[in-house]
Amino acid sequence: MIFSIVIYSAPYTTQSASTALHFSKTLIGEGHKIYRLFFYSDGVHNASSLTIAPQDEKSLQAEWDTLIKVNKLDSVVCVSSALKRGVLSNEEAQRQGLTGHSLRDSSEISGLGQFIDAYIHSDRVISFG
Amino acid sequence: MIFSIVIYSAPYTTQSASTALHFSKTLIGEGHKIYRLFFYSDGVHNASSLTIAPQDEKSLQAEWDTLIKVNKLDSVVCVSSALKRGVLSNEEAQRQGLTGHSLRDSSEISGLGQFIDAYIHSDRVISFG
Amino acid sequence: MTTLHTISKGPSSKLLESCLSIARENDALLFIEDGVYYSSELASESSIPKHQLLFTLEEDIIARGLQHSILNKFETINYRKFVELCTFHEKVINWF
Amino acid sequence: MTTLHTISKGPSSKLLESCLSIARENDALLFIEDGVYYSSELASESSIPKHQLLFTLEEDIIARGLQHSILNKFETINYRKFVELCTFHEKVINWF
Amino acid sequence: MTKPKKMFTFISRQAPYGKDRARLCLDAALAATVFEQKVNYVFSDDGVYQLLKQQNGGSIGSKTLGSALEALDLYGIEDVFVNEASLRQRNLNSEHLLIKTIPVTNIQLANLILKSDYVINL
Amino acid sequence: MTKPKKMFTFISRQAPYGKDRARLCLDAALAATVFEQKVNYVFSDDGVYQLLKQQNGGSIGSKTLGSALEALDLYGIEDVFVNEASLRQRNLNSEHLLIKTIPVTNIQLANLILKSDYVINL
Repeated sequence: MIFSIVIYSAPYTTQSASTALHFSKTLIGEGHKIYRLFFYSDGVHNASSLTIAPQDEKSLQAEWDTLIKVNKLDSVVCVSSALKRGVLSNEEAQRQGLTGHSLRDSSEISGLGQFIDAYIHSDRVISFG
Repeated sequence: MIFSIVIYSAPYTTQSASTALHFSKTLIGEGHKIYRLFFYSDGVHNASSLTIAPQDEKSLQAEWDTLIKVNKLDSVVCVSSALKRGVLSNEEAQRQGLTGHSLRDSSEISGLGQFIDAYIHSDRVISFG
Repeated sequence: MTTLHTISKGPSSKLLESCLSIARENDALLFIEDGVYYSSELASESSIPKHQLLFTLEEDIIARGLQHSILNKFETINYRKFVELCTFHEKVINWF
Repeated sequence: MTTLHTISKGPSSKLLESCLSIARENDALLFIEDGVYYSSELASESSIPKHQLLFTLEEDIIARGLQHSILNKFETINYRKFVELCTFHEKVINWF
Repeated sequence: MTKPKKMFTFISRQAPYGKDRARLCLDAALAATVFEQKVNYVFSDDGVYQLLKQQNGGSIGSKTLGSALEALDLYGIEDVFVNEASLRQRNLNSEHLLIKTIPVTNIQLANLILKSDYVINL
Repeated sequence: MTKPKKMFTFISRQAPYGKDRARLCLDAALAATVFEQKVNYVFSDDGVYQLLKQQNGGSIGSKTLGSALEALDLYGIEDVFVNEASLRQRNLNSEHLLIKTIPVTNIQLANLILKSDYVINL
């Protein structure tokens, strides 16, 4: 079956992003397809490239990054959520004259159209918040 | 009177950071002193330098920045909260080989000792979460 | 020796119940953010405290359109009075 | 045509009540994250749904030390079964 | 021949201002209209507080959500429902409400969800 | 002559794992011990779930909070209280609990707060 996953929460502060990751890994393990990961609201922090995990804890951001790259997933962060939270692509950071980009290259910034599009093209959309 | 303010939440996602800012401005307007602002957990995002506010909205991060600088406030972000959320000083970003720093220069990174110290040196500590 | 309690979530949380279980009769309660719904006649299932002094934050009330539905037991205050309450009471406990 | 509802907050939220007000009798409910407290005999004030099929997520139960207190009406499942439930039901509604 | 429309139902259950969830739900629904799908919008639980008249987010430095709700109509979302039990529990009636909504019972809501292809529940 | 100790009381009201609040409260209390202050720690409301035996955060990729609570004793925090009403509401008794705690009533808690110089409520 074709799934999409929507993530509304940042790593660490609540468990939801971790649950979403675990669920997504299981989906792939069971042979299902993921049409898109969509990071909305605080969920955009899952795609941050600047985080440093504590030595004895996993980096959720690095795990998402690996999952996306290994399985060539389409991963989108919501543009309006991302900009006001400081999750910026290289182009956006340069355009604004800011000190660096903060979005992992495994995700791209786009609009809510991609959120709706995910529903239309998936058999199931599962949300974690 | 001497106050300290503790902020547990990120801007935008909940109202609390905005309330804390409004309260802090009023404190100063009423002639009270602020010993320290302490940003804990998701609160560290208030000190991010990479955010871009929507055109028709205020930047809470810029307002904190101005408040801190104009009133020469002591503003501390919790180190363990900040690193795993990608709020990094210039030194820390360089040490980790990351693409840029993301902490405004009006705040400094330090440990929870500064949180306890704020209680000991203030008449009142008000928390916003 | 009295305490000011601030409550910043609405009646669909159990925040007020938790607060009241350990608040004292002469404490004061200030409702802010979504907590201001507690001070409105438009709140579901809220049981208004019997003893404590009750305050509610004007700015949050106006934002939410509650200005004409505030219950009599509540005094509507602004941020300046919020600050003053913090100085008047020896202790402040924030519930969020 | 049945729906799977996931509930991811505990009894101190009003999430289950909201869900049950619009869930149908032959829907299924899956409790995850702090929602698993609903499936434990150690939960306060939780009213267990009468009609729906009830599932609870093993990984979250083990994390919280609830493995010996799960109520009989709940079937404990793992992530693979969670995925399977999502495919089995025509619709999934997430409550958080 | 065009593809058959799918039915989206958005359920907005959170009060405005305290959290961003009410705004997220509205923005997503407006995005759906661009795809020319059937869009329903439901206010339920604390979400009915979004409908109160005389909101003014400016007093807390926020945009006024109540005004933004008028976009539902502008974007062609006509089927805007409100859970009548949620209204009743909050001593609210249609006179309190900022925009025109269709009161529905829990059973009607359950049926609406049954008919919907996609349910976004925030 | 040393300065008189101040009394900190930490009230931990949230269940573990679902949110980070339980962990934040613990970390702050441990930091307080470095300042050689009097530190009380109170489990109340859903916070009593932190005390359950046989937790294993590893199953969800998290550190086990229950084990971390043993640090309270290691750091010299001896006055660890539990709200007995919160236990009772959850059908819990002392046999369920991982570490030694002192059961207190709501009135005793109110008095503890009254005596405290600083109350951190998470």
